Amino acid sequence: MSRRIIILILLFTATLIASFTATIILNPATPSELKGLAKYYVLNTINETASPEAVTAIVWDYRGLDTIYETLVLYLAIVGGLAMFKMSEEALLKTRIGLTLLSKTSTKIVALLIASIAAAIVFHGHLSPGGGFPGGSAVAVASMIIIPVFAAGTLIEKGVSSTKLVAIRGAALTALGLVALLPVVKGLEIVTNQRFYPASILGLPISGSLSLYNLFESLAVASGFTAIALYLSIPEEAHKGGSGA
Amino acid sequence: MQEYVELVMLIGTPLYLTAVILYSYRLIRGPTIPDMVLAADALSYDLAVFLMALAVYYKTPFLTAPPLMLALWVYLLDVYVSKYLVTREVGV
Amino acid sequence: MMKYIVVGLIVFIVYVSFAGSTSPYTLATATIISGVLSALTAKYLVVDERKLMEPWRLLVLIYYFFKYMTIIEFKAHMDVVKRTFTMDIKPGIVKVPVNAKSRYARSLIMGSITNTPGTVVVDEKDDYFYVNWIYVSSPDPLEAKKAISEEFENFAVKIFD
Amino acid sequence: MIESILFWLGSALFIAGGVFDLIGAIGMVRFPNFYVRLHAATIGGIYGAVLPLMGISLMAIGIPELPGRFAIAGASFVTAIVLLVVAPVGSHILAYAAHKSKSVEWSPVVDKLLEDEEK
Amino acid sequence: MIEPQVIESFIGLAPFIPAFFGFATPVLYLAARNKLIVFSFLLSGLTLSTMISILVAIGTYATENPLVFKAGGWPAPIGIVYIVDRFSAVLGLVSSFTLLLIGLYSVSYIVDDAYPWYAILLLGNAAGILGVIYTGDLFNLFVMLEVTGVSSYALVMYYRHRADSIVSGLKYAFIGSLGTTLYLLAMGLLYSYYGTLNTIDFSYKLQYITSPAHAYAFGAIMILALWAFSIKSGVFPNHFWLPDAHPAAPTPISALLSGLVVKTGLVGLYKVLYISTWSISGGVYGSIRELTALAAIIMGALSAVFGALLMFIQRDVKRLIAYSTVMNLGYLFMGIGCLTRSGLEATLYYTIVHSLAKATLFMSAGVFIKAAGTRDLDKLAGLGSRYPVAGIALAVSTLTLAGAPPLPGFLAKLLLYEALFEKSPVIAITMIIASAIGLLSYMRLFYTILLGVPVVSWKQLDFKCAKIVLLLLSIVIIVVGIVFLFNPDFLSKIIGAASTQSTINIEKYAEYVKGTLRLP
Amino acid sequence: MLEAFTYILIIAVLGLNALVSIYGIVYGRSLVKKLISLTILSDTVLVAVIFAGFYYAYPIVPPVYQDLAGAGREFLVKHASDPLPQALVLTGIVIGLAVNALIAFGIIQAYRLAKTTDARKVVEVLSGVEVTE
Amino acid sequence: MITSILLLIIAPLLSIFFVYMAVTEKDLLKAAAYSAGQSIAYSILLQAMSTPDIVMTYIAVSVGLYSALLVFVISKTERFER
Repeated sequence: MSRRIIILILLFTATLIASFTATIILNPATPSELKGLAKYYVLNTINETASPEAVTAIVWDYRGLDTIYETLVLYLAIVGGLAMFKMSEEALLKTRIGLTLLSKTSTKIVALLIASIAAAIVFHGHLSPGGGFPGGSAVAVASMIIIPVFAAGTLIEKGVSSTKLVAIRGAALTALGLVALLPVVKGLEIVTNQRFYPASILGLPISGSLSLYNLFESLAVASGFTAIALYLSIPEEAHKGGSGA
Repeated sequence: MQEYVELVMLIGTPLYLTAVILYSYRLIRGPTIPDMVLAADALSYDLAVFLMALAVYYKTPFLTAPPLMLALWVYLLDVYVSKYLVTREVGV
Repeated sequence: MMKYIVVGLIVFIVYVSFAGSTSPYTLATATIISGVLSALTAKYLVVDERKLMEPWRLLVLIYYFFKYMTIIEFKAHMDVVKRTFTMDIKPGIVKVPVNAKSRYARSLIMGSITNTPGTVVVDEKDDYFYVNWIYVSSPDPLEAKKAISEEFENFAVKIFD
Repeated sequence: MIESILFWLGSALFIAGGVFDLIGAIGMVRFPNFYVRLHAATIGGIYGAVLPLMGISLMAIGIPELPGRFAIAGASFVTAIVLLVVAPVGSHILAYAAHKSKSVEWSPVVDKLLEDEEK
Repeated sequence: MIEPQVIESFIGLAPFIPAFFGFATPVLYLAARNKLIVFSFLLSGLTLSTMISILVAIGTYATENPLVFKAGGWPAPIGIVYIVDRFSAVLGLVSSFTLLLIGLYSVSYIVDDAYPWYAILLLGNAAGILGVIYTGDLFNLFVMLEVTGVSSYALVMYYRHRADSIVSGLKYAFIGSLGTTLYLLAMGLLYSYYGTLNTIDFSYKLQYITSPAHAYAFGAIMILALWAFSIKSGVFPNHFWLPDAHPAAPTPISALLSGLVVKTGLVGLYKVLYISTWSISGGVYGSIRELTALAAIIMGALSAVFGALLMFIQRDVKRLIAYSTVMNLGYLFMGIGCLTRSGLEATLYYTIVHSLAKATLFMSAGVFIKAAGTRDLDKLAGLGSRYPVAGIALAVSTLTLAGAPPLPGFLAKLLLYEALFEKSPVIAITMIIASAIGLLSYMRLFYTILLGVPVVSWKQLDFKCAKIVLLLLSIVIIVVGIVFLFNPDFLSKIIGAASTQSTINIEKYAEYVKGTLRLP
Repeated sequence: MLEAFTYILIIAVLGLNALVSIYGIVYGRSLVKKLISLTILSDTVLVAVIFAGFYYAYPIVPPVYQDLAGAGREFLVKHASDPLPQALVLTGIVIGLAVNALIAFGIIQAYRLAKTTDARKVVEVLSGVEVTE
Repeated sequence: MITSILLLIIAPLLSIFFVYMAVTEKDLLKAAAYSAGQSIAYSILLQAMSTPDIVMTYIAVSVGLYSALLVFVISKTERFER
């Protein structure tokens, strides 16, 4: 019984007892209904944004500006990492160890399954929970599993490099920015959705710009995460030789 | 039909949640890294089932994606930790 | 060509069943996605296209799946459940020879062995699996094979070789 | 009629899965070392997760008034399939890594892999 | 002349255009792989956003009311709105202008091959700063703070082979993200208790939502926000990251950080203390607001004194300037804590002067550092006469910061002194003391570099862009100083009108914005 | 009573977790440990923000309509979880990820230069650096 | 009702253990595993509050990406905190 465990158990019991006594003494009224603002979103999301999903409607339409700058933050972090880690990915081509046979075969199948599931998440992002970020990160699982199982050199060999991935991310974000920027030509504000974009094409519900945002965001997220994983997988020996302190 | 679902959940919940606690015990105690990751694995597979059942219980089809994601991402944890243990360098 | 269709079909089924609806929107996007994904991944997934032409392999796979999930797994589970309470364990790593050649067949055997409680494949080296066994009844490779992997291998050879 | 059969079959699988899960968890706690715990984890992974997930998908189909029941059924079936593919890989590579890095102390009856490696 | 209503719908572009140019840069780089093309792209983005901010500034002075930009056409509190009053418009104008000049200076300063990433980070930083200044939504403020923050962390760590830049960047990142996390918690509390995120909507909710629990929540929100902003601004208990981080960055980035990025905390405090809590008059809320302002003043006073004292003992020239930033931010916090019209006026003018002068000082010092290859002040002695343009810029900016009469620093200090004296003579005297100690260090810098005897050999550098930038900035500083000092009418029209709008006429301001709200 | 207990318990636990993780950020020796604590702190704050919009309803469902015609509005208004904190937290998660990824890069680079991740030793390395440019 | 109340009680209590262990553990790889456990505990809580959008994103980031990132960092620096 080390000191850590004793402190842990003390903290645990103290929390429990404190909340028991607080409940008995205060017995607070627990919230039991939605806030006014939230009610507004839940009631009006279909009419105003053509999306039955209130969260996606807020994320990409009501408060779309937040989300665009949030993507900018992730983009800046990836670019900052790339600026910090500038070195050649050639080293990855030399040694390729990988993991066992079973993991390789399973990873192939799982990667396909993940890709199709992620596509479902992305393309139903405006109809059901999910959307650009969860879908894109699910695609990124596929590539991030491939990196340890088959070794990152396999990806490099197929022509995937982190600079290219960042460029793909930049291109996807440029497209996303264009989607946000296009309404300006008609004198509307940026990130305008329903006054500019159609709610459906050929009878298929696409909720205006929301599905476009989801598509580009998922591309951007997938390529960005893969880029992070790729330049983190360059072995340290490659670094020691070239550019030290 | 709802009362039957309530009944099934009433039987199922203690089983699954006890299992969650026992797995967590192993995750917290587990003397070695593989033990802990294995426990995290089992814990999240267990939770995947239970959270999926929650979708039936809450009567909504929109709670079904998270369990799948949980299972998948824990697989990622497995792969990364074991690759680290084998080669000390994840990407090669 | 066949491989693209098969992979596309798998993607289509997974997509539609995960989305859980058959609305025109789902079907339209599913078609596009299955086309794109099969074009991208089919060449890495399918090794021998001719085997896809033989549908009996699929039937055997389905039969195997049901037999595996019900009978084989049940026996193995009961065995380990018993050991959980009696703590009657004798763990060890044994060598099991394997004759299947193709990667998919071997992977199926490995997966099946690992998915049955009581046996976990630890490593694989030139025609031998090293299997962690909860109760080593005999360290001899051939006897171990009879107890562990004989049935899986028969099916795997039928399905993939 | 067929629906209530499906529902009860599904619930039976779900509860049986809970029992197996609990047993797996007990095994996880009781077994002495990692290589034995692997088998307890397998119980939790196959009969404790894959089977009840299929049970849930049957159960969901069996409730006619459940909104979006086919979505739940489809998603849980896909999850079951993914788990069936993923679960063995998890145990296998963890065992592989533990054996390679020799991070687990245990006293096996026989360890052919170690013998072959030392040869 | 463009109608203010038309300008309103374009305000959102001012931060968005740099972000968009940042998105497009990697594709351009892969296509061209040319430094000049990438940098001209960067400069065109910054120019566009400067033009928009000029338009916005003209627009705010053309009407009595603030401009309200509704992102996506959604009124607050449903969507995000930018509320641009004269205070933010002036700051936005100065910031985007300074950013443009910093971008131009970087063309000649950044020579290694990571330049496209540098350009992207600079553009992102520009987007963040303009967003912080213009936004009227407290959660959007958080996002914008993070945009500024992440790009600043990455830029501080830009010299990847130098331990000091990496380590101080890490320190900055840890402290900064801790601060923004706390701010996010404050936003959770705000939404939980008041059900809104918009500044003006919040101010109206404060009028009728009162209970003891709400008072506690309000206190927690104010404390967390003040703490987060003081971290962002590097004010006294949280100043320790600043003197490490600012010198470690490339010189244009030091100018950016010291001139503009630290002001984000100040602007946030302005939005919390002036715009979203103006409606409080007395009561528990009133005393909490007064206490927060008092805490800001005390933190500011301490940081002014500490900054001045520590500045005096530095040998590293960039560290010396960084400590001067700590000192000046202390003054600004004291000014903003006054909660009066004159306090805000002094703060606004001082902020403008400090942004321009600090950027100039860093960039002129950067020329000498690059020439001599060292940051040791004693070794830089006498270099001023070798680089006349940089020497002039250094002289102008040092004298400005020290508060020499014809230059704008004098008026800024005078205004601040008057405002603080109204509040309490003690604070005013603290400021004078700190100012006097600071003067010594500025004079040391001035004499050593401009009049000292050269001790090291130097390289002759080709710094065309830098020369243009420094000359331009010196002229701007001198013009600003002369215009405002000898034309009090102008001062009251620009700075005075801005501070009147946000303090005395705040009710009219808020009523106007309330007219654009749509309450659910 | 049970509801009130869970309400207080969750607040207490989130507060405790935040305090423990702040302890980790301040007193952790290794930079990696500080990073882990930072992720825990931001996670805790995000859950707290979600909890700010939480209310007790049985069952509580996601704020999503089943069909595009907008049926079931009354049910959703009584049973949907609050969408706005979800949107805010979605933003917060991504931002936290960005910052933590950047810090991770920084830690690796710092280790390459200083050969240690011990925070105090790293600062010592910093103080011994010759100031050149 | 009782199921969701149970989840709301058990998930935070589990998270205490994981958070404390993650912060005090000296072996950083173990700390990363504890932090994954903490994320799982939080995601139970989030799922019980019926926020699937967040759970998906949160799991992706916190269980998957953070763990991968930490393993990468540990593999490139050092495993034990001294």
